[in-house]
Amino acid sequence: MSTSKQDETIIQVKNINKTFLNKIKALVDFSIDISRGEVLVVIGPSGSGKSTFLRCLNRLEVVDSGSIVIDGIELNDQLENLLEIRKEVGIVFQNFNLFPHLTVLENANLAQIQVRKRSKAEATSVSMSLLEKVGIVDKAKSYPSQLSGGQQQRVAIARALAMNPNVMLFDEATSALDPEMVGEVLEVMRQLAHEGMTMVCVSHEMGFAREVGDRVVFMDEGAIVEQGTPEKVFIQPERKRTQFFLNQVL
Amino acid sequence: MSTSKQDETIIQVKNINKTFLNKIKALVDFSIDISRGEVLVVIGPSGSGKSTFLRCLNRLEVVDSGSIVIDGIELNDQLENLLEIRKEVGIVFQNFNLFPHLTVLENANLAQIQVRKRSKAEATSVSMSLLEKVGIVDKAKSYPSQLSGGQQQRVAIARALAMNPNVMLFDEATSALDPEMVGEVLEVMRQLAHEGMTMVCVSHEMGFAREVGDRVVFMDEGAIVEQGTPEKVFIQPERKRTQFFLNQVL
Amino acid sequence: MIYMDNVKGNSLIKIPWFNLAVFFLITILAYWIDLRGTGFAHLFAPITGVGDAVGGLDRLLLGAAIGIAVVADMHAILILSKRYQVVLIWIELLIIFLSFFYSFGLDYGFIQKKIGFMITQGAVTTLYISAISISIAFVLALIGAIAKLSSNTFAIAIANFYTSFFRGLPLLVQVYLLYLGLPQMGWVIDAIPAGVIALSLCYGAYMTEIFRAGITSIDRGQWEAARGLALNNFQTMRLIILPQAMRVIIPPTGNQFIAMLKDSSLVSVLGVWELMFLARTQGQTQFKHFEMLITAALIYWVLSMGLEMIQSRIERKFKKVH
Amino acid sequence: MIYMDNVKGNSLIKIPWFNLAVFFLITILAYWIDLRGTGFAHLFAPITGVGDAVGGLDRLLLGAAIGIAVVADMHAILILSKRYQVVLIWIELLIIFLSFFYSFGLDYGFIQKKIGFMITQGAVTTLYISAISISIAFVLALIGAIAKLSSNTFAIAIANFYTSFFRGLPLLVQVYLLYLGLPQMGWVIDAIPAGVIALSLCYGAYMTEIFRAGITSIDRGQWEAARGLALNNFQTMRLIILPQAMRVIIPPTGNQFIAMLKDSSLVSVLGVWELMFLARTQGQTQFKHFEMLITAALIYWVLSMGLEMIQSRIERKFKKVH
Amino acid sequence: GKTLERVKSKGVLKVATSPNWPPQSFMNDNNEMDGFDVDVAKEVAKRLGVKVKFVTPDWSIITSGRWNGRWDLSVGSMTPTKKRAEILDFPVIYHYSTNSFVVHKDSKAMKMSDLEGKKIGVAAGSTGDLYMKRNLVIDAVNAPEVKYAFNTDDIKPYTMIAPALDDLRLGDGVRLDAIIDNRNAMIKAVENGYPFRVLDGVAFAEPLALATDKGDAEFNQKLDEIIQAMRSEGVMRNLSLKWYGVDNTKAE
Ligand SMILES: Nc1ncnc2c1ncn2[C@@H]1O[C@H](COP(=O)(O)OP(=O)(O)OP(=O)(O)O)[C@@H](O)[C@H]1O
Ligand SMILES: Nc1ncnc2c1ncn2[C@@H]1O[C@H](COP(=O)(O)OP(=O)(O)OP(=O)(O)O)[C@@H](O)[C@H]1O
Ligand SMILES: [Mg+2]
Ligand SMILES: [Mg+2]
Repeated sequence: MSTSKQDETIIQVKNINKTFLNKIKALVDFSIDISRGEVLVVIGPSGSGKSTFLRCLNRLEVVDSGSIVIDGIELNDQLENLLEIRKEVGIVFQNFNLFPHLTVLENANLAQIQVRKRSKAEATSVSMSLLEKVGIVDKAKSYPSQLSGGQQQRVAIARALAMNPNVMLFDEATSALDPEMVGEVLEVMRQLAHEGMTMVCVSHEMGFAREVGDRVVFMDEGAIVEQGTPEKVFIQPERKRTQFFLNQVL
Repeated sequence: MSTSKQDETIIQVKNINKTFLNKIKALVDFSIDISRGEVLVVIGPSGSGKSTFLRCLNRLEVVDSGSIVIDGIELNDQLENLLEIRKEVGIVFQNFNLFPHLTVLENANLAQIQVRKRSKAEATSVSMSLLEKVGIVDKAKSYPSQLSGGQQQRVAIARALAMNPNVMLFDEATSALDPEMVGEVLEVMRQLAHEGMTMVCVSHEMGFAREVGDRVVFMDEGAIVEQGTPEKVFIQPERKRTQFFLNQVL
Repeated sequence: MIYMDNVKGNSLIKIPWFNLAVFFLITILAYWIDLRGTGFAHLFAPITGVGDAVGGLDRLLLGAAIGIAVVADMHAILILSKRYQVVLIWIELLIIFLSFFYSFGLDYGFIQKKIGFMITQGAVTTLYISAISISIAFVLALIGAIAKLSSNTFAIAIANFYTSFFRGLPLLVQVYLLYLGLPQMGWVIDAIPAGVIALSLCYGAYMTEIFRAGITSIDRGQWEAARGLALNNFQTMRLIILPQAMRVIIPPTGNQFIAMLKDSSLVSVLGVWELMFLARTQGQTQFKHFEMLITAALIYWVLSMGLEMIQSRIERKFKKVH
Repeated sequence: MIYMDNVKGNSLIKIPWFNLAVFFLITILAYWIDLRGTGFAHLFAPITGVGDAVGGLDRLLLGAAIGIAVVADMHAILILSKRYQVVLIWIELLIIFLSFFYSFGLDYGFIQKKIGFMITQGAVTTLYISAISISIAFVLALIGAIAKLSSNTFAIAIANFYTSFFRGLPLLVQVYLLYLGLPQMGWVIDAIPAGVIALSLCYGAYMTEIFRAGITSIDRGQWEAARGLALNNFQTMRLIILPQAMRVIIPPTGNQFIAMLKDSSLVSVLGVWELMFLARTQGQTQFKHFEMLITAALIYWVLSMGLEMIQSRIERKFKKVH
Repeated sequence: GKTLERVKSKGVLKVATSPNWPPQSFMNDNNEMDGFDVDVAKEVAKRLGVKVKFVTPDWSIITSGRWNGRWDLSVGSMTPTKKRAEILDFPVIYHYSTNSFVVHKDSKAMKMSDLEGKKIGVAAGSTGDLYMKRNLVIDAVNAPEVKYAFNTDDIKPYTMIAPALDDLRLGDGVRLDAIIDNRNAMIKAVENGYPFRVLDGVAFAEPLALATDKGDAEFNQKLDEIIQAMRSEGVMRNLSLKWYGVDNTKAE
């Protein structure tokens, strides 16, 4: 992605801190602004706080301090704000969290019908077209336990996208996918980005980061070490830590 | 890995078939011989039967037909054979399956004490040295739910290795790991390979396959499409299907 | 279902010494407890050629006959398909039970005379009191469990008090308190409503704990996924958590329903003519109370088996795939 | 614990109209059920200045006093720390309960005279019969659940029959069958052993279902991981499955224990001097049996609270982190 | 008073009685209430000019008092003691019951004094229980004096008498040597095939009264009149002969 559309800030994160068990500092004074339509890729070593950051963005984790504003709405302890934001923010979890008692299609339909108040037929047509895009339309009637890892991950992606969110949070959204499939998912994501969707992707695959990212953020120990365009971060990293990390990459 | 030690067959798989729900053909007439000390990398699209193949190797799935012999022991419905084989075969699951009620250290110690009959002190020293190697020695007293995805995966690896198996089955063993960490795990695996451990790794990361594999098997729709040294499969693939698959790779 | 190891255990029954061992064990056991005089003697009379006669040989003969029968039976059962195996074993156990029973020498004519009324009046009353009560209890339990798991201190404290109080006091006392206590405040309540209220409150308290266990058994990830999709609390509970929790909730709830069938007999102290009341009154008049008790017991059992069948059907629905 | 949304609901109590609404509601309610003559009137006598006197104004005054008290109380409670909030609410509910109670005009002197014996003889007997029975039931339940979940048809059928039979028949009948039936076969059994055997068998059947639910609640992946590490069936059960299943098993097992305390009173028909037996017999001569029943009820409640405390301790141990 | 007004205005006399205490009151083969008490109640209602309706709450519920108009009268053969009179009113004694010992038919005991030191089953809290504990005071008017026939410390109380009968049925001395209870009930048991023998002689007799909820002197007065009338007209005697074969309406 090259066209950067830095016109309007949609996510504003200011000085957030998150500590687990009073000692594990997962996020330290973390701040970032994300523009509408931007694709942000977050990379960094295991345990550096990437997932925690994503989870804070729709308050699955509560920050200890700092503020988060999404689309002009403050993310605080007011239920209305929270539901409003969550409607617009989709998330794909690192371990998928599919609903095991529902079929693939029901997984994708559920929130559309309940939250977006779509009719069942309408929801099904949205779901089926997304399942088609990620290539598991033939598994629509299967249950999650009958799917392979990659198939589950694709269902999770389709389920989140079916809500037509403005912002998508991907936590290692392609880790269980083969390169072929990654290509197809990438295609979907590119399309979404063109349609103005904002995306925050945690990824370990540098190729992926390079391919889709408008901006790459390198995190370590709960803070941003370096950020910039993929070219800048991958090819001319400024910090020692970044250089060291990237040197390990195959 | 270049030194191929094709001297002795340790795993012999003959014409196994596995069908789910009477219609989904996960494995079709699948045969392969694996030599002692060999590192076999299995690649292929999502849903092609890679995990199913691994799971058949210690009878977590029962084959419909065909035979599997490991280290001279037939894998059949005799309990003694099965326990014998499982002692020698370690597995790292795609979704980790850590024991949530045990700490990281207890996870790694459990089978050593129960199955290998090691003393607690002995088991702990083995576990700690492995946790050290995969870089999570500081999380030894944490519970799985307190770990990041990559940390969990590393615990799963350490837990399996702690049993000193002759054969290790890795199902996407590095999917949740950042490149830096992959590098370290690779280091561990190389060492193990040198010590004569046989490994079967399912992977989506071609870099990984190239780096550690003695042989690469490309699967599609439950059967082997092509196999050979990484060089051969990656650089001069014979089959159209393989070429197509590899073209998608970033 | 226990995740099976896909291993056939060595089928014990094919090993000769196992069969021999079973035979001797059963024979000695049957000899020791001396089954002459029970229904067994009659069952085996055609083979052993003895009735209730006395003599050590008879006793041994009967024992051996039973021993052989058991071993033969095991082999016979294994020929059948799995489904019929279960049915057959059930029937056999029932026969054994009835044979023991036989030795009580009950007055079956008396039972026959009374059973009609016990069903039309007693069992019907029992069933409808139980059904109403368990329905109300179900709702109370749901509210109680959610209150206990909430973060509202008032809700937690009240729910805690509720479960402690209504589980702690004997149901009988609750029935008394309602029946005798409410009129003190100017509300004279009838026997059946008082019984239903007491049963509902008491079982609601027990089932609160069951629901609580069920809800907590659901993985945190399921809550997170539901939240991530902007479902509200009520939707999350109804569509995601409870359907999954049902697997854990149903079996102990079945317990409660079956137990309630029998606990509902406590309202008989208020003079309600339910099953146990009739059993006691009908029997005592003519000193046939053991007969009546057994009759009531069998009716209860039949009702329970009905519930068990319904339960296993519901369970199958909630189990499905995962 | 319900996974909380990390959202503070708008604290209702800070909104004036909510306080007003509560006040009017309580006042009207208190007026309607007319609390004069109950302990409440005495509680509020210093404020309202009336005893049990009659008159519409008194009634309204008492209602309003209670309304104000409730609202004031809610505010007072919120000042405390969470822990004390729960304690305080409990105490208040207890006072309300005792106030209702007061209207029964019980003979407290009589209770005082009898309570010592009821505890030393009655409660002790009840507790030890229950404790022995529940321990045996626990073992039976474990065996039963594993049998039911096994793939052995004999085991399944027998376990099925067991749970159906012993849950289906009323406990009273089981007690009788054992107590009167075993002597028919030459084994005269005492009251307490007969009771303990019946209780164990019956509760074992109920708990079988609870254990079954607990075991099936564990994810298949846990079995697979254990198998992958070459643990055998027994080790898997003991070290992996049961410790996790305990979270689901404990609450309904607590139910059973508490229920058993009271069901153990069925052995009183055999003349065992347990709590309920004493309650019934001590009161009967002087028609003071309501006093005795209440006393027994409170003793049962105290015992239950003890069990609840133990339960919550065990639960905390098994909950730990995940 | 209140009760009488209610009975009059509704035209129904609600009578609480036990369904399992033959031959005083029990449920007959047509599943209707029947027995001595029931006939007395019917006669009382007739003389009040109202219909009769029977309810069957537990003994413990009836004896808790505070009937709250759920029923008007108990015809339940209660022994009126002073303590009990704190809870219920006993307007009039309508018959007497006798208590005797029953033994297994194989027993060697022929008279009461043969039971010295034996194991006796009693209904807990009953007058029989108190008698065995040498603690029986029947402080009602006209109550006959209590004499004790023998001594034993081996008393086994039961919450209901039925299990005691079952225990005795197991054989002489297996679990019990004898039971003390209502003589008529014991005779009935023998008639119903229990392998028992009722010992000759009466341990003690007790007067049995109607019971009403506290506080309606007018109603009590009325009941007294009715029963006295039934006595003098010989109705009571006939009912007693019908159900017991003897006249129980006078103190022996
Ligand atoms: N619930 C929790 N309790 C305690 N510690 C936690 C918890 N969740 C996360 N942590 C810790 O916080 C740190 C950051 O975790 P996080 O999941 O954000 O890492 P990550 O960058 O996503 O890593 P990965 O790439 O391995 O998924 C880790 O050290 C982890 O152990
Ligand atoms: N328990 C099951 N029931 C039904 N179908 C199943 C089951 N397990 C696997 N399958 C199907 O079998 C096929 C092979 O699955 P498998 O898990 O082996 O794929 P995989 O190669 O590991 O894919 P991935 O790379 O996505 O993990 C898939 O189509 C999957 O849907
Ligand atoms: Mg993560
Ligand atoms: Mg897989």
